[in-house]
Amino acid sequence: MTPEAPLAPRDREHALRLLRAMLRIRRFEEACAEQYSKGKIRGFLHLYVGQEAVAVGVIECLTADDAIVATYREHGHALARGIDSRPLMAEMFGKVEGCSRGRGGSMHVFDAATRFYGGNAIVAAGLPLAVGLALADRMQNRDRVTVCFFGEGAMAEGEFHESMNLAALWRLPVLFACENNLYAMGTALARSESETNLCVKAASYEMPAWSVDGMDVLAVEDAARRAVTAVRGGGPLFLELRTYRFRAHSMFDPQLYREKSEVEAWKQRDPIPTFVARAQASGALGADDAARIEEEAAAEMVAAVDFAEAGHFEPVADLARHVLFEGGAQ
Amino acid sequence: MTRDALRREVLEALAEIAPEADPASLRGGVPLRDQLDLDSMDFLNLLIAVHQRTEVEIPEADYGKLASLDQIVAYLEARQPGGRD
Amino acid sequence: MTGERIKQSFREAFRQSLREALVRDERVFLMGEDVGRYGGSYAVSHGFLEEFGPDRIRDTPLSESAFVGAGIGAALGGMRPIVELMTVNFSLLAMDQILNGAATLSHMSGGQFHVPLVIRMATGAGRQLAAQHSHSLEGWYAHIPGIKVVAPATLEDARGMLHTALEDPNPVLIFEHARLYPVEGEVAADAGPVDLERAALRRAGRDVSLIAYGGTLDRALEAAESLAGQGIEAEVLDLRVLRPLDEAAILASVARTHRVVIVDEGWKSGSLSAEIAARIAEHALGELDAPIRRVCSAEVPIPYPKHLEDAALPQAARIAEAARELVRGG
Amino acid sequence: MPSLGADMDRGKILEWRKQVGDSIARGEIVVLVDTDKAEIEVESFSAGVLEAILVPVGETVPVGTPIARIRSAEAGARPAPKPVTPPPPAPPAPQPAIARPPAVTPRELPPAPAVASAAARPHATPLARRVAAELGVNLASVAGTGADGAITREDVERAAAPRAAAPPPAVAPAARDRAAAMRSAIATAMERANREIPHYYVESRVDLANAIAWLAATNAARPIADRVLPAALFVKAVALAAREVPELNGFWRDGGFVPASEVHVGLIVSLRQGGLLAPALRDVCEKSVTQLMADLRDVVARARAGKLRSSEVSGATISLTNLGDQGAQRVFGVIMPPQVALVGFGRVTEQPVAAGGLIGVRSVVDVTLAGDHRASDGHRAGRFLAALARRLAEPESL
Repeated sequence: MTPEAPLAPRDREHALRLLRAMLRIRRFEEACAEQYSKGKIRGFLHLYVGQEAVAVGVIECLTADDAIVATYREHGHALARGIDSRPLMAEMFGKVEGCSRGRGGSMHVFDAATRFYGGNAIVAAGLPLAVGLALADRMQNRDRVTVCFFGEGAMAEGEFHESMNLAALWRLPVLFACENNLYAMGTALARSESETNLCVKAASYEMPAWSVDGMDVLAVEDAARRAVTAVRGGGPLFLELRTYRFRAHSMFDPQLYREKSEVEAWKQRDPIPTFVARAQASGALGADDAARIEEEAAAEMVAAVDFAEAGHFEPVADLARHVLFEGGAQ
Repeated sequence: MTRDALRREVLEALAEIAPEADPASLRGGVPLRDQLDLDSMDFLNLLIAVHQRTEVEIPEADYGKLASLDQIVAYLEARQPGGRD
Repeated sequence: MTGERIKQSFREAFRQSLREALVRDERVFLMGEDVGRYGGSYAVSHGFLEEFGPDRIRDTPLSESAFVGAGIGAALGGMRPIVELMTVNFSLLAMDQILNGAATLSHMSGGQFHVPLVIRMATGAGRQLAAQHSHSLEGWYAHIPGIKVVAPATLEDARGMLHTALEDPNPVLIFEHARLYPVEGEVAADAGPVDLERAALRRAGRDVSLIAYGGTLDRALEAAESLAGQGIEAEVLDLRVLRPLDEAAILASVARTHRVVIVDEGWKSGSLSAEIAARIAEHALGELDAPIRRVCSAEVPIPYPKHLEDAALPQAARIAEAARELVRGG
Repeated sequence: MPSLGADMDRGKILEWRKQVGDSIARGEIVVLVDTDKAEIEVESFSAGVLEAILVPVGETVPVGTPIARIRSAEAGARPAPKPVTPPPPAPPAPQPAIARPPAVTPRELPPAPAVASAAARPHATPLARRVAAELGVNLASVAGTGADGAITREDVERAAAPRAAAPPPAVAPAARDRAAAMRSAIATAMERANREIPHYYVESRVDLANAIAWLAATNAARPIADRVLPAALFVKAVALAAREVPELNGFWRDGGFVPASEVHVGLIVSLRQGGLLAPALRDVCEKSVTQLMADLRDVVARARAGKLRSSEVSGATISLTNLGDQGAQRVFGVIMPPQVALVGFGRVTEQPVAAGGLIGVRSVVDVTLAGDHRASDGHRAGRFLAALARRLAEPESL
């Protein structure tokens, strides 16, 4: 279902908040690319450039008490959820000041304070976790929502079908947010799924499903607000967010699986400049707002890199800490 | 049991504890521990064996009266049903 | 302790401990295939659906990965789930959730999250269920840092381990040997929680140590009896806890008898018995008056016909023979 | 040369997309690089003018090597970074190994020449090696009867007993061999003990009034087979005292004292045919006096009947000899290696004792401690005897 008239920001404060959130993600991811090429960030790195509108639009509709389960491409969700860019960058550098003490790295960002239950390097492995969190809320009569972000590639995993069925069978408050960026690593959707209309898949579990333009942050927010409202205290809902990643699947794959022209075409619908144009047209943003926020975001990420650079490596003596729970009574 | 039967029982018990003891050469009136290599453990085991064979109760206080073979036999005889003492 | 003792089967003992757990703490709930309406494939949760209702006795679809993942999520969400995986054979479908989820979350999140989850599963062979239903994989799980693994082999442990496991802030796996369910014995009427750290000496003996756990304890005791008839006094040590191993008890036993036979229903290569033998060789070499012997399952898929299955499994006769060889220097 | 992948450590320049003097915008592709896995377009993270190309096409350089120089534009779109206090010098972050290790594929080494023949290193169990060292037995001369023909401890002990020269007393031949074997095994130990262990002796007179009274009362209420001898009290008291003075409870091995975690008391038992045996009562602290008495009677009976298992004759962490039975007033024993202490009990006698200014007659026993001066000293021995006396003064607590 697509909204009739193109949406506009409610007010200036709303426009500034959405723009700042998307720009911070974009600059953070570009800083990561730069630090990766300098060898400061190692291992795997999956960047969110191009899909910012999805994380920002959906997370804008959550309360502080809701929960998020994400994937290995979770920097954007972490920043949108409120995790500070300095411990997040320190985590990329593997420093003990990182949000997971430097142990998780890019694919395993965790934050208990904001109920951010992590990245996950196993495709679809987060779905059962989200189902469980929602089950706990249902059994303890808490009006909380658990949002589970995953790529369309996860839909080929058994855990996707098992989780969707379980959530629908037990009417659990889970929002399944599928970021359909058309490519599961190097495999186009049409070459991995017999049914490429993802909402039809959800329907087979008697689960309401909507498809949304994932490049339009206002459209995402509008759909997400209605979805979260339906899920809170109710049953699960499936949201397909059609989006596109401008950079490689992970650092520097040669991207032979897609044409340059396709990338350029999608770049014309870059969620940030398109939003700025619309916000300026509606009068919510002034001419120099974008440039100012751009500067603030860039400066924030320089500080984040400095913080990570100044961080320390965890002492080897702590290697075995937290294998088991160290706290007191729980 | 007659005196001879009692004497035989005691000697058999002694043979278990001290196989090298030659009953013929044992002198009845001399304390056993002066004739044989018996420590307190052996002596206790001897009294236990005697008690089991003759069912005569031997309180610890009476140990002193049982140093020689004759004394043991006399002690047992006195405590036979219908015996003296 | 009233000191009164009752006659009880392992099935009844497990049922009683489960029922007491559900009564004691309303956060506790049971989830698994056929645990509700059917009363449990081994009838351990018979009658629970009527007593506790469908919310706390949850039949699940055949989705091991999803409902084990959901168990992890619910534990994170404040519940104390008991997930029943019908048998260790089906746990293979949930291995990723157990290893990459439950076991790793605390360490990888820098200690922010811990998973107070209990997973129960039947294990072992001996009932002619053939290869796919007769595995003994405790050793695989005992290999994983971040979880505890226990194997009740006596009625006291069948009554008491679950209670302690539920109070543990870390994931605990309880392996119930399938052959034990119908076995009856005497146990204190008010048997309560037991420790999950120490091994237990089940039989004293001077000449050789038989180390066993779970379904092999009765075999070891049987072997010890037949050895006694031949003037060989065998000590029998019940491991009880497979991770962390009670190394001190193992080494003390070897120091007493200087000869050891380790009994393990797993396959010999890379088994738990291999780990125990390595620790003895590392820390008690000077105490060994004979080589370490292991009696395990033959390295074959467990065959269906009884005579072949019996030949494959570690039996009392083979244990006694190994012990006699060590003592007599045959 | 940027790091372009998790497993990349060098890159080859394939094509420069920009020439010296060209202006470059952020994110613009500057050069095409081959990373052994793929050809990757490399973007520039800074805007400016390409000043110099440092690595020509076709050349391969390790990751981190500068390949070009860009003069950043003055009025660059990027804001001049706010004056940030220079971050404290970061600890030397582990630099990715720039120099590539020479690619050496391990060759298969020829099998080492056959190890010296078995004779050089006899096939013995670790425990047998240890006991052989203790008893000074040369393993090469011992025949193994253990699993796979290994030499076991029993083989070593048997080997430690050269045939007794003296004509054996009239005892059954099998028993004669075993007795002779054990007697000379202990003889060797005694020689070694005197040669190596610097003995010191400390002695004290211990009041047994309470102990004797307690024994009388206890035994009066018991059938003869369950009665307790003073020796059982002595064993328990020695164990409890030994636990209080750890320097006396353990072994002297490889030039150092090895404390024992439990207390196993070795009993010096005289054999009917002469000679000694020292079976060990295990975990004495955990056993009741009644249990100890039963163990005592069992061990002594089996020792004298030649039915002791070899496993019972070792493992003692401290030893006790009760020669008072034989009338000796005081005992100065020889420590059984590798132990480090021997407690000797003399005869229980009634002696005049002054207490509180009054003379009284009380049952007493002279107790001596023989200690290994390498592991402990007179001060520790004194504390041990004091603890022993305290224990025997409260028999009900034993």
